Amino acid sequence: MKTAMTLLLARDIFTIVAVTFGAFFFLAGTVGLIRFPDTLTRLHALTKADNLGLGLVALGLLPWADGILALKIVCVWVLVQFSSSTVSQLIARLAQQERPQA
Amino acid sequence: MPVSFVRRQGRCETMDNFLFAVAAFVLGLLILGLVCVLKGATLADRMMSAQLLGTSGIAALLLMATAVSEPAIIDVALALALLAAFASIAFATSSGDRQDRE
Amino acid sequence: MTSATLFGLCGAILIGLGLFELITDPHPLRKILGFNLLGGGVFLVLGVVARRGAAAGYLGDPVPQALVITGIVVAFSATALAVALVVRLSEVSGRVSLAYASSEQTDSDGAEG
Amino acid sequence: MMVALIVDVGLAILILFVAGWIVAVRSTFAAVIGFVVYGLLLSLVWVRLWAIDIALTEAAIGSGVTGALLLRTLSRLPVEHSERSANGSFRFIAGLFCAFISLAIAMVIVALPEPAPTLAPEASAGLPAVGVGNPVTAVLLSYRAFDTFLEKVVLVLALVGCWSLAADRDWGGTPVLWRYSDPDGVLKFLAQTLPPIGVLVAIYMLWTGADHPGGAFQASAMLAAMWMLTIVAGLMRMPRTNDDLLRLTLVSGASAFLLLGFAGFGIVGSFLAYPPDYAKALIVAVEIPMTIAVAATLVMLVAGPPQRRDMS
Repeated sequence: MKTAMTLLLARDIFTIVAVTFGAFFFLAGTVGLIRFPDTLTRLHALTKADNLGLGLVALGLLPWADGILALKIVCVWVLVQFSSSTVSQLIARLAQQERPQA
Repeated sequence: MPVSFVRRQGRCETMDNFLFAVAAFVLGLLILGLVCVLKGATLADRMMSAQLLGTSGIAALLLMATAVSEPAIIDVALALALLAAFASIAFATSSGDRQDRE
Repeated sequence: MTSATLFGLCGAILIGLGLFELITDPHPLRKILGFNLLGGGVFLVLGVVARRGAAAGYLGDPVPQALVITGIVVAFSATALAVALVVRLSEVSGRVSLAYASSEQTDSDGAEG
Repeated sequence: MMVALIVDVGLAILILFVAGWIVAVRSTFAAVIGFVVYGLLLSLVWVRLWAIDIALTEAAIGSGVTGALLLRTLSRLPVEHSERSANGSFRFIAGLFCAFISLAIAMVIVALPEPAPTLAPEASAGLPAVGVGNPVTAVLLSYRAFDTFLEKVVLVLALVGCWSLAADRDWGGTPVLWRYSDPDGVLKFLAQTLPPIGVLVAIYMLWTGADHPGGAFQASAMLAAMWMLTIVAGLMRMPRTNDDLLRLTLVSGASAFLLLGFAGFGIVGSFLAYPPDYAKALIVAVEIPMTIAVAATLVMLVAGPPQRRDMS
């Protein structure tokens, strides 16, 4: 009984810690997007929010999901990884094109 | 095939409230990100903010899905992950087309 | 105040904003955006009616919900046709504005910000 | 729950903020970005209103496909800022008028009848006869199947209208989405990775739509987005508009529906009536060609009228 309680508590703490850290990375990404001096460093900040922010939030939610649903949550994160890395490349190229004009 | 519901057992309302609060926090950051879209000096900046908005929206959906125990919301997040990627790519590639013409 | 009422009021304001854009902006593409803004507001109001009609174990009345889905698809069709008309208009007339001819000088030489 | 209400208030503020931005901003490109964000926020609102089916539709069509349509259009129009009509008093009167409309609708919303009228029990009571578990799907494909059929016709008619705007020399030619030179093949990589997943998700949505939120439109918007991705990346060619297979696909959705409708006369005795034992099977059977047809229609609507008549 006691171990079961401890396990439940550990799960709650795991979720709270992971989700809080995830939210922190979203904050960091947003602040970076506002404060960083040029486009490429801002892009760097953005990818942190995409990778770690969403990743940690998804990780923290996993204990509450059963089998297939947990898999779906992981899928959402992996999909965002795929697309965000590609889009970041496209944005970086666009930034390079824009720079000489600016 | 049994549909996998988010597990209710052993969860108190405090956890739901916490997840909602984090969702509210991420949405609050969205406002900051939006200001970035509005103030964005270059096309690349605007696209980065839009990308961040997509990721934040997905994170908020995952959080809310768990908080209200509705697995179908994860499907919305999944669809959004794919379509937000498509929208970002459409931005990046079509604006390149636009610049080439000028 | 319940969430449903809150989003209903939000929809009401969206309808006003969309209508304003539709009336005042001479750029046809912006008029189309205004039309879609307005449409979003109307759907939201309908969605609030659906949410309030929660009964029989459902959290919303499925009939207005289905109406909104059909509405979104039809609004998209109308938007696509309108947009095609705008492009054709600019191909034929060389300008993209429905403003009166007096404000014609500000055409096509502005740079994108 | 208090915290949930904070989320809702935040969402409402955000959405009004974005809408105000779309109206106020001068650059049309920025307004289009704003509109895509507006679609994203609306789908969050739909989730909060427990209308998950609509949230999926809004995410798919409202944000994704409409965004692509507007961007394609922008790449075709001369760059131009929105010039406000100089007439200040006209704008003032228009603003007053719109505020009045908003106020009137807001008053109606506050005074909506209590208890709210609902058709949910009726929709629920009919479900066993239809055989599907998702009441929205039941409304769309059984109770109001005629509307859904007409909606397919509207989609095809919009496309006919769109094509008829082509110049005579371009008739039957190929529409153009937009061109992108992809020097590193980054886009190609994504266009090879995402579509298989997207097609899988589309099939899943179509299948799960019978009993859970999801359905045919959402699936077709997903297919359409994936198809456009491969076309922009240059992995697939846009079909010519006089291609027989394309034209057959475009009308197959409405035709399948019509066929089913007339079959209803013969079997059950009225238009679009399903025999009770096979209702679910028939609904899924008609949804499959419909999904493919709508996906093709969406892609062609985004691509617009044919632009060039290439020799091949």
